[in-house]
Amino acid sequence: MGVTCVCQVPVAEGKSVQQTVDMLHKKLEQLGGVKQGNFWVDCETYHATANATGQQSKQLYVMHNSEAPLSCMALYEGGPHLTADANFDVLMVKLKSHFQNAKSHKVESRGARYRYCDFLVKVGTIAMSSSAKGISVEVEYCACVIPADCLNLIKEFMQSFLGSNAPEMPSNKTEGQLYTPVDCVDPMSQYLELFGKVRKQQVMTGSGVR
Amino acid sequence: MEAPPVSVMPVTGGAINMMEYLLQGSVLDQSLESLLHRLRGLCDDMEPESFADHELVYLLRGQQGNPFILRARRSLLQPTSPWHLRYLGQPEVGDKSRHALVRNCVDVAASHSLPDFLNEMGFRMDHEFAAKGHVFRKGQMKIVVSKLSRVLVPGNLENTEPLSLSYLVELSVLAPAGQDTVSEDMKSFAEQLKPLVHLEKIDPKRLM
Amino acid sequence: MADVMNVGVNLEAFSQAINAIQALRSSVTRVFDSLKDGMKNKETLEGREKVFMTDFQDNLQSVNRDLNELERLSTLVGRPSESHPLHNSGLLSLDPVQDKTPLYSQLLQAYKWSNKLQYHAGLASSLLNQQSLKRSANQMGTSAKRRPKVQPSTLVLPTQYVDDVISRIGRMFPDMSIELFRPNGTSAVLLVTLGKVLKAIVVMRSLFIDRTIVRGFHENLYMEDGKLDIWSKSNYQVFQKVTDHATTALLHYQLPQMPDVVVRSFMTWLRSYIKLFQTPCQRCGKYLQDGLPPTWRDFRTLEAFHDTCRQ
Amino acid sequence: MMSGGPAVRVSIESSSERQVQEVSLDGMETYVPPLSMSQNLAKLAQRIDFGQSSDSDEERTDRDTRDEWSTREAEEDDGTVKFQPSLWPWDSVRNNLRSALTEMCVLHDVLSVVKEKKYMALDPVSQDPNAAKTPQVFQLISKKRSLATAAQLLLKGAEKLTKSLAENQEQRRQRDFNSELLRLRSQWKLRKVGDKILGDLSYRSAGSLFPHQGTFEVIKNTDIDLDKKVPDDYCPLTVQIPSDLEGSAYIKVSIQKQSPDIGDLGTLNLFRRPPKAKPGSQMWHLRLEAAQNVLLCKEIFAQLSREAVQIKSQIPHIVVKNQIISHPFPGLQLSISLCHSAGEKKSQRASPDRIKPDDHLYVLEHNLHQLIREFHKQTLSSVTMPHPASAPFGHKRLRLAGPMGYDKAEISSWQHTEGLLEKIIKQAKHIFLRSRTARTIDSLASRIEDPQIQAHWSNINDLYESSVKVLITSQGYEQICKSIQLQLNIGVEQIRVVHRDGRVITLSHQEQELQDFLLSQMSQHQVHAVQQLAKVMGWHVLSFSNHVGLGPIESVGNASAITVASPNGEHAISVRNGPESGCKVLVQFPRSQAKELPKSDVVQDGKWSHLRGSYKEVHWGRMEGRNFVYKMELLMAALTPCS
Repeated sequence: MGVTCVCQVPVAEGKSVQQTVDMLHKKLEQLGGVKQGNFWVDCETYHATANATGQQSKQLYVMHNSEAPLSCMALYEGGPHLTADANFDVLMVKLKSHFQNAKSHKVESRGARYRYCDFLVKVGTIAMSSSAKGISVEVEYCACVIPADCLNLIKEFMQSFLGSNAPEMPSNKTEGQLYTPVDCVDPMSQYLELFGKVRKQQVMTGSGVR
Repeated sequence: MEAPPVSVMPVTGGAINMMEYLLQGSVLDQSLESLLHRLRGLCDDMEPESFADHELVYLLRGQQGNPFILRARRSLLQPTSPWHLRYLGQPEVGDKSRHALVRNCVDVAASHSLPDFLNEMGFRMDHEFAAKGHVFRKGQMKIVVSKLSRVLVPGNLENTEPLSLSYLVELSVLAPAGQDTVSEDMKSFAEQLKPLVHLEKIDPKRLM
Repeated sequence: MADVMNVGVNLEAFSQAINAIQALRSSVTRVFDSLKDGMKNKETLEGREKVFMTDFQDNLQSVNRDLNELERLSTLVGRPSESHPLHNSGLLSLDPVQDKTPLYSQLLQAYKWSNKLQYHAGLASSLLNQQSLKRSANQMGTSAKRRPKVQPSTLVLPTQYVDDVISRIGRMFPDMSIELFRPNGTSAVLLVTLGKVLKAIVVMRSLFIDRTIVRGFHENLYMEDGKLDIWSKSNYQVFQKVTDHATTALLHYQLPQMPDVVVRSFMTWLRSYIKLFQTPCQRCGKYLQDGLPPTWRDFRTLEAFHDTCRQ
Repeated sequence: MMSGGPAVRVSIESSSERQVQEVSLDGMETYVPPLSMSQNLAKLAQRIDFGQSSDSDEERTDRDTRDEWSTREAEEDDGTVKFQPSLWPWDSVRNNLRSALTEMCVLHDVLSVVKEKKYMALDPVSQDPNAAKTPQVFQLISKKRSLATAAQLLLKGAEKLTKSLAENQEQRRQRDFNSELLRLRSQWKLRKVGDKILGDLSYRSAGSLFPHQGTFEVIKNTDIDLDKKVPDDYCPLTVQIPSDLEGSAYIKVSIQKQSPDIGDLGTLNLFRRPPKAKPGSQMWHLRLEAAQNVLLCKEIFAQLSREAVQIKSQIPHIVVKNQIISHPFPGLQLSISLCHSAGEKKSQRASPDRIKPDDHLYVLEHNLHQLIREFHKQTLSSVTMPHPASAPFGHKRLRLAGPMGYDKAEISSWQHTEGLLEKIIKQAKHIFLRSRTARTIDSLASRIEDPQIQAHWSNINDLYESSVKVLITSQGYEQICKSIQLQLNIGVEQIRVVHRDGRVITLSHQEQELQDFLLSQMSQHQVHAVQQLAKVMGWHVLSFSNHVGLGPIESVGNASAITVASPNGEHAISVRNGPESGCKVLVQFPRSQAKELPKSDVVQDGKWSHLRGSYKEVHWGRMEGRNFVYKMELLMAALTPCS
């Protein structure tokens, strides 16, 4: 696992989500990327039903990544996180009296996985309750584990196929995180942040429509 | 490059509805050696392995009903190996003909951030202890002979005090629900350990 | 003074000796003359032979006599004095006709020149033997006598020495940690960890680097059985490329006489990868080309280039 | 002498007739008191050795007196015999009679004296220790005697020992079944089934999954006539081995260039001599070991043939009878065969009519054994004890995968395990490639003298990889001509060449590729050498090209060329060197030196004469010098004017 950067790519003017995704695929293929199967990332939200102390509880997110197929990541926003094996899902079922799955909040991103040299690029469609809400692009530079080392490199690469849509980096990392080797939770927290953003946009546009 | 085959399990899932079949007993410190000797002869051809673990028992109290118990255990001998988080359900009632205690069981291997995370989830540590002993294997049966010690200062594993003058002997099998034949095997194995140790079906509820 | 006196005393003997030589010469000439003339015309064949034989014998005896005489005289003459710095030629200065023929002064001049020439040739040869113009490590200049002194065989060095050299090099670079293993007998295997960028496995034979493999910082170094994996290549193209370049560097840094210098320069070169992902190419100014960062490091300036940008 | 001096008093003392008993510290001498008459007699009597007489029945006094007499008589006799030779035959009888008479007289006298008791009384006498000294001879004799008895004892003991040893050997010869069984038990797995004793020689406990039972039966050897002498190799215990494991077997691995007729396949039958029995090991042990080896070979072969059928390859693997044939490279075949000789009839087919040179690859055979054992070990070690102990059984890596977040590539790399056949084919490929590379380099090095080619093989090799450094140099110019240095990493399918200038070239398994590449490198080396030489000599490089586009086309690689100008620019040397066409050297002279150049009307100015003139080819073959670079140095030196 290498340094990862997850960002949202806006849907091109006058195009559908699928068209924009196809465009990105084409660009990647032109660059020399090779399609290597598919990927998906999903995120489930749990609420604590009752809290003994009575204070406002945070939401627990349980995420899965096809890149780490035997793992299950549990995160609190800005809080501790846990990496466990797939049995954690079973445990969450056992815990259903204490933690309730907010089915409607399930977000996932699915799409194609491209390899280009040591880069792994995943272009996904973000879906909330099976309707496409946006496009996510994940770029992973597998050869390096220190974010600070290869930020410029990743940036240059993203600019090469995203153009002006390339994000400013680093997105959400503290100084300390920049210089420590990344782990498998890092892309998950980025996705979590992205999903949160998309959800907010959804709420805003939704409210605007209504 | 060919895409590696994604031949792994579905993303959500894990092992479904596993059951633990359990027989328990205890042996005095003096007769430990002869028990180990017997086990070495009975069990699979492997060097018996000793272990030293630290177990933390967490409780999550809801508004109603019993608290939810989770056991988090880590190895002291192999500090890099993952934590083991375990949920044990209530023993199945009925069916007196079964020779072993049967209960639902969820085993999760977790990263080292487990204690923090459990705290964040609302779990509180109830008690902790250290277990040291030997583990044997016979087919799918696991035999754990362990000495339980009280942790005197929370978190300090240097300073422990044995709970009793005997060793806990546990014979367990993990199997999907409904495979009651394993309890037969367990029984016959337990027979072979007699009279060194009497492994019995002990309902923890009776002890409470 | 004594020399002159001596010479004076011996002059008599000299003249006698010269006379003796002349006599010897003439007698020898007579021998050959008689041989040349052959047998004289006499009545009988026997008479002819007899006369010829007696003549020949007489001639030879006179040669013998003259030779003996010369030998006797030569002992009288004695050895010429050795004290003069120019040996016999120094006697030229005694030549009374010196004013007419400047032989002696010319001789001195010649000696002076010859000395100078030798000196300058020595200087030149030592200069020429320096690296830049040296054609071969084997034969040039240095005489065969001096060769064995050069170095015994750098192929067999005590392991302790190798350890010392490596640990000294390790101390030179704080951001580089070098661990030494000996998994296969005496030949060392170094595990070089460069910052958090890469790990290099360097297989040595005594102090010569046999081969090297570069892998990513987070890549697995050990095989399932816990042994150091010194064979399998990196999974990442960057490090495969760097491995190739490192192999090139091994071919480039070669100095069989001073293997420790080679190891040091190789490590210095390897250390320039500490900013593998952070340095743009010195030629095109970009980070990436064909999906790879600048993997080439110049062997002298250590500047970063893309593999395709380096020429 | 005494004149004038006082008289010296001389005291005279009689010499002491008595013995000094002791001298006390103050000088007093105490004397032994003189013996009284009877004491003296008693003492004298003690001197007589009574023990010397041989007839014990006689009375003591009689005996000793008579003895004394008899000795004296004997002496006298001796004397008469000496001086008077016997006069008549009855002389000795008369003498004896006379001596007997004397004895009788003496006896009579003594008895009468004793009877009278007037002169002599018989008293028992005390033994004086001093007097009773046994003579030295006697001591010697007694010592001898005691030594002899001791020796006898020892000898007896030794005899006993040897006897027991012999008995022991005898016993060993007819070892009893039970002790034999005990020995067997210590080395092999045994169990009792019914009234039979069955043993296990399979590798199942070591992790083998081969379905063969591998049981042998232990039988008590009773068909021996105990009355007859037992043969030396008799053993009361025999083992019965399954018939298919009898004999000896091995796996033969070989690589051949061309494929033999398909009809030949599957009949390969080569046998090795069975190993000589080690002294001290039992027959059954040898047989069991041999059987176990047969079993292992069978397992290897079964595994290989199963994989050969399963694995798809471009040219399918052929499994015929006891042979597996695979084609690692086109035109090359790897054959793995199970050679099993069933015990007794080995002599029948031991010598096939055509004995081929032994192309058996022992390394691969050994590796096959190693691989199957690794395979066994894997099945065993896949079940490790969990830590912490409460965790379920399972593979350690899988347990780590979840919490460590292992990615897809890593997980799939575990799942992909190579079979025995794949591995051995890969190894065979590598071995073949390596040996051929070595051969190619060596043949080139021996064929071509200039430039020289050197190969330094790495001292550590892998099963699938080895490397060699190839240096191309010119003799005498090693220091300046080192631009061509290559590292060849020989893999399984291909050879990766890393060039000193940073290029990486991948060559396939074709031999020609490597050879052509090396040839072209050697040709380039010459031109590089000229370049380096020019630097040393102070010449200027005008042009340099590794791949010239002009001139005749080379069949191998490209020609390379260089033009260098002398330090003052008057002369220029142009070299073109092709791997096939060889080298061509041209020298350009200044215009002024060219004789045949016609005076032109147009170019008349003197300055034009400094222009370079025409080229002339150098008869390179006739140049002096031991190699190309040396010749070039001479040429440059000749063209450099002395200033």
